[in-house]
Amino acid sequence: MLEFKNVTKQYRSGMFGTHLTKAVDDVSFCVGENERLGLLGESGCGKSTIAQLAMKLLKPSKGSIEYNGKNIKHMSRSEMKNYRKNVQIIFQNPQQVFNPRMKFRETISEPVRIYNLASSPEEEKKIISEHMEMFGLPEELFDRYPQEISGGQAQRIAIMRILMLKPEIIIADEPTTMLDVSVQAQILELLKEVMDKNNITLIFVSHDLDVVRAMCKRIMVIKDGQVVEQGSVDDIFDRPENEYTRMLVDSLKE
Amino acid sequence: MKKGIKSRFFSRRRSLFTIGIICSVIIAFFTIIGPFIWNADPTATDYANQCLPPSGEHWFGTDNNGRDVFTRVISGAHLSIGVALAVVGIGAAIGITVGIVAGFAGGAVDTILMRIVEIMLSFPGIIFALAVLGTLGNGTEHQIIALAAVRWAHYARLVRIETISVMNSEYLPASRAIGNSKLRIVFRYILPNIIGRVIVIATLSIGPVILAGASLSYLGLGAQIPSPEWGLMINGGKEYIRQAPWITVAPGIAAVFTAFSFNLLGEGIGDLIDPRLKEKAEVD
Amino acid sequence: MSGEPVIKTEDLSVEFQVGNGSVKALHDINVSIYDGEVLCLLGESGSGKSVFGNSILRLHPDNALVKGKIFFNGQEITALSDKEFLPLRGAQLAWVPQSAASSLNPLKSIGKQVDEVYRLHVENDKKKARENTIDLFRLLGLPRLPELADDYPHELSGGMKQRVLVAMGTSAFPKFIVVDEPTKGLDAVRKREVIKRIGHMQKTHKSTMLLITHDVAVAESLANDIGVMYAGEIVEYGSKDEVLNSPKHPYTRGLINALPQNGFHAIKGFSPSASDMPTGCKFNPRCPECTQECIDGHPKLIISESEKHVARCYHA
Amino acid sequence: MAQFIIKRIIYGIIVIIGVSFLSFIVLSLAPGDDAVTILTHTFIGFDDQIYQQDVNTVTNLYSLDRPLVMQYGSWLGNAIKGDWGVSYVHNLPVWQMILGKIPYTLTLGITAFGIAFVISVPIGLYVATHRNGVVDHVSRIITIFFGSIPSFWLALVLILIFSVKLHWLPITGMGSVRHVILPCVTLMVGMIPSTLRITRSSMSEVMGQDYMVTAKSKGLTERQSVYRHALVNTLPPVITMAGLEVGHILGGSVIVETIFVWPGIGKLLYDSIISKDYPMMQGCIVTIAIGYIVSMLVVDIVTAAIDPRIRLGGGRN
Repeated sequence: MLEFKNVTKQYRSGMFGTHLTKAVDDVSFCVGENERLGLLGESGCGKSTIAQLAMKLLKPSKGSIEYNGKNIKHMSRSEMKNYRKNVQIIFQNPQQVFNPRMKFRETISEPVRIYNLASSPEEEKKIISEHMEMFGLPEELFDRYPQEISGGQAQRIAIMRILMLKPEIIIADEPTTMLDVSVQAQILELLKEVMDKNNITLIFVSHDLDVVRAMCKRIMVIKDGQVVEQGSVDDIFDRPENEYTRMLVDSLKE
Repeated sequence: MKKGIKSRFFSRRRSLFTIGIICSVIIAFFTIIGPFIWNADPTATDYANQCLPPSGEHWFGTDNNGRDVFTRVISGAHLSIGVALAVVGIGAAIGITVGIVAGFAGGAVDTILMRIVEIMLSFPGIIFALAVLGTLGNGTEHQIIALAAVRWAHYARLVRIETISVMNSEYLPASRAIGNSKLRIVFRYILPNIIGRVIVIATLSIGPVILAGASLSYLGLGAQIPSPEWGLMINGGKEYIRQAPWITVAPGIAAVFTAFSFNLLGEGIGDLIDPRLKEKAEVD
Repeated sequence: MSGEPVIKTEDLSVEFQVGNGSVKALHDINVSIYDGEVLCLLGESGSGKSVFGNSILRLHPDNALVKGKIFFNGQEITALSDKEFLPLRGAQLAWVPQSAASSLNPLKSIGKQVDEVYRLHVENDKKKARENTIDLFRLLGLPRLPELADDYPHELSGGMKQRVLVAMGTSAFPKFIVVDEPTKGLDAVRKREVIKRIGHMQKTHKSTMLLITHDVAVAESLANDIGVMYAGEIVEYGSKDEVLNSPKHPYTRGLINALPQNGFHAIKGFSPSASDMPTGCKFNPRCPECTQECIDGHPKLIISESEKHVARCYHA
Repeated sequence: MAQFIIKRIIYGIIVIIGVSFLSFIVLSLAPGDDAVTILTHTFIGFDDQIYQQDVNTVTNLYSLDRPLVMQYGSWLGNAIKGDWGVSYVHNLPVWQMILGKIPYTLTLGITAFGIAFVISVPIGLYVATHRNGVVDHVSRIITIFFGSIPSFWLALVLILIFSVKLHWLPITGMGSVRHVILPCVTLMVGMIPSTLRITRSSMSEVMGQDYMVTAKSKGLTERQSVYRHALVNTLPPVITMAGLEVGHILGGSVIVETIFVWPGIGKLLYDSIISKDYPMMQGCIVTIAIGYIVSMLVVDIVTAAIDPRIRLGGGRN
């Protein structure tokens, strides 16, 4: 479904703009139907950049990203809209991801309006309240601003909003790093349940091995923008070939 | 009860705003209702009682042409304030558009627009006014164009800074990811988050614009002789400063008081929306 | 567990004046930390653990009201005036802040900022101060010494900034250090690194430490005693092994089961915000073993010589 | 860092050229024929009859009939070589006259700014650390009041009080220090509000930062943590504002210099407006623009020197 072909993303910096840093260096992989792919690596290894490249929030310096065979760079407006509907992202800082001046009533109804999923206001209300119950969110959240709610609730709203679009792929960019342990468990449980019920493909970006092990079937280990190893969860945890992966896995077991 | 009123109106955050409102109401009274009460014709000359000192009958005395200074100041008020509000309105409209486009588009567009803004900012306003008034002829409409032509750059620069801070926020990429169109992002995400600051900037600039308008007229570039424009009156009274200082002083006080109340209003609004002033309890 | 405790608190509570109401952040905390030992306050955001750390060093904003007593080496420091308290802060009582990213002065080199503490409280000698700083950096495993000392905060990664703050806190060899969330926002590898270094530092200097964290792994590897905090109260208190291996309070059990390695069994509901606090036992809306008793009464937490491992719950 | 400065210099040059081109267009729009102006000023008296053929000879002499862009091109070519054209009125090279005037404007402007800076920065710092005290509210009201006074009116009032009524100070002219006082005070009053407001807001923002709590936790007294940590962080925005104010000195004092007959660039500009001396006006405008750009550049350099994040760019670790 989604394929990266030798994608590179580099930044110019330094005194005269001569110094090149490669955030993502010649990465290629593809994600099929209903797959659970984990991107594992230390902070600053470029895994978040890959997520943003896939969401077309960043443009690749080299290589291409294709969705169902079509390069997302040359997509027309309507194709792009469809791409946005099918490929959604969960960000790391739930509270900072919402417009501070917009009450949740509007933030939640935004996806419905953009993709006009509801023919009439009543239908829109129905969809929204359905989803609110499913996610256990109280109605009184509607009149709240992002700063007024907890991280856990904000992340739930983010996932609910995405689910309304019934996407094919969800990219989770370290969704639980900023959350407390117990809240993290709730969100991951919720995410797993949503994935299984609507058989959505997941690309899970994280630096936490336990979380990745619990959520994903296939894992790609990333170091300094390069994929150093790729394989199923068991291969990576029990029989790591690459010595960087071994170091990463051992440091967990200590 | 006292605590109620005190805290509601004069609490730390609201005091400037309240005083600003009170002064603005006074000005509004004089500007709108004033001309009906003191309805003597501000331009009619009456050589019988020239240069009378301020008295019960002529609060601000009379000028060298025997006209009642107080009436002229009142009728001049809606001229100066009207010009200022028009200039701020037009200038802000252009400035906000340019500022948002520059901040939102970034790259080459931003660089070009900002160079134009810098050119306008480093260009002495007086010259621009001269050229505009010179070619189009004097008069208040042209004075508005002359002032607005310079003022918009001031707003554009500040709005661009605010827009860029919104562009660098975390919720902006999220708004693009969910699929918002560019237009929707500008109106639903950028504008609501900068409008607070923009209102403060605009209100704080009304005072200076009034003064700029008065300076233009003072230099003979704005309104022309008979009209009761404050700058003109101050210039007119210059020669008589020894024997009839009130001719110059009175319109000046009116200009200062008007500018002062708009500045108070601007600072007051600034305090209201300033997040730092809200008491917070960091409970972690 | 010998002799006079370095830090002892009696019925410590903290309230914040907000608008015309007040928000209770901390209620009657009674703890004692003994010389050379580490008490770890384990709790989630909003539990008031950082508020406790701040109140020991009086770092609260001015709208905070601190009630109750805090003893440092037997002396009641809450009774001291600000002037009398000043010599203690930084010299005897040190603090390692939570958000490393914004807790360093961006315009000064990290070396200077750490030297400052040594020169203020130990000896105002530039060379000695810098030597002490470099030793501390080496102890904390920072690379590229000594040039790194002249670098600026924006040039360092999150983990490195965190270790600079730890160095800053310990450079005047204080008797007691409050370390607030040393591993927040760090990835697994850097977290392990910081934990190892803090443990090593604590053992070599035998410093008494209050460790504040939401991460059970940190508590497990560094703490002697653990106090689990929830909604401004200590709900369980005891030695590390007792609390982690045989937790008495349902919330502690929930916390441990929610860990990834224990299979992500989440606690249902959300932790209450300070403004709408539930009545009775604060955990009752989320507690699986909740009875009518829990809703009406408010269970006490009594730490005594005989009973070391206690929990604030009727069914403990 | 160097890349940052070079970019700023290039932008500065572009802006100066832009300003000169804009002023060229703007001045050509202004009423009146250049040739007539030259005739009236240099050759014959004001009210004498001007003959058409005289106008034509002058027009070809100064080649005034060429299209605008060509005229601008030749002006720019000469300007770069240092020849800014000749003043219609005084028949002296423009840049020579401007050079003569610059010291006057600078002495007036710099002293006024210096005093304003020395007054408003300490007050701003004090007020930011003692927020909402009496001093805070009083100083805010006064600064807002100072910001609402038109400079030309203030000048007249000062003259009225100190010269007309009290005879302490001379109204116009040059020479002793007493001549400088009134124009200086007028300018200074205009500069205090912006500097004080920026100092106050920048300082109070810095006081709210986390590293100030860290400073407190190190055992520094209130005073020590302000001097060692807060001050340096407050400087960048204050310096930027100072740069803006200095930048406006050259252009801003047209009115004050006119009223107090102070022979600076402002007065020169005003006189050239009245006598439609276009080359001189063009020269003054470009000088003022250069002054503005140079002060902006100095601000960028000083800010980069203070703030390592700009100076060093990305991190090495």
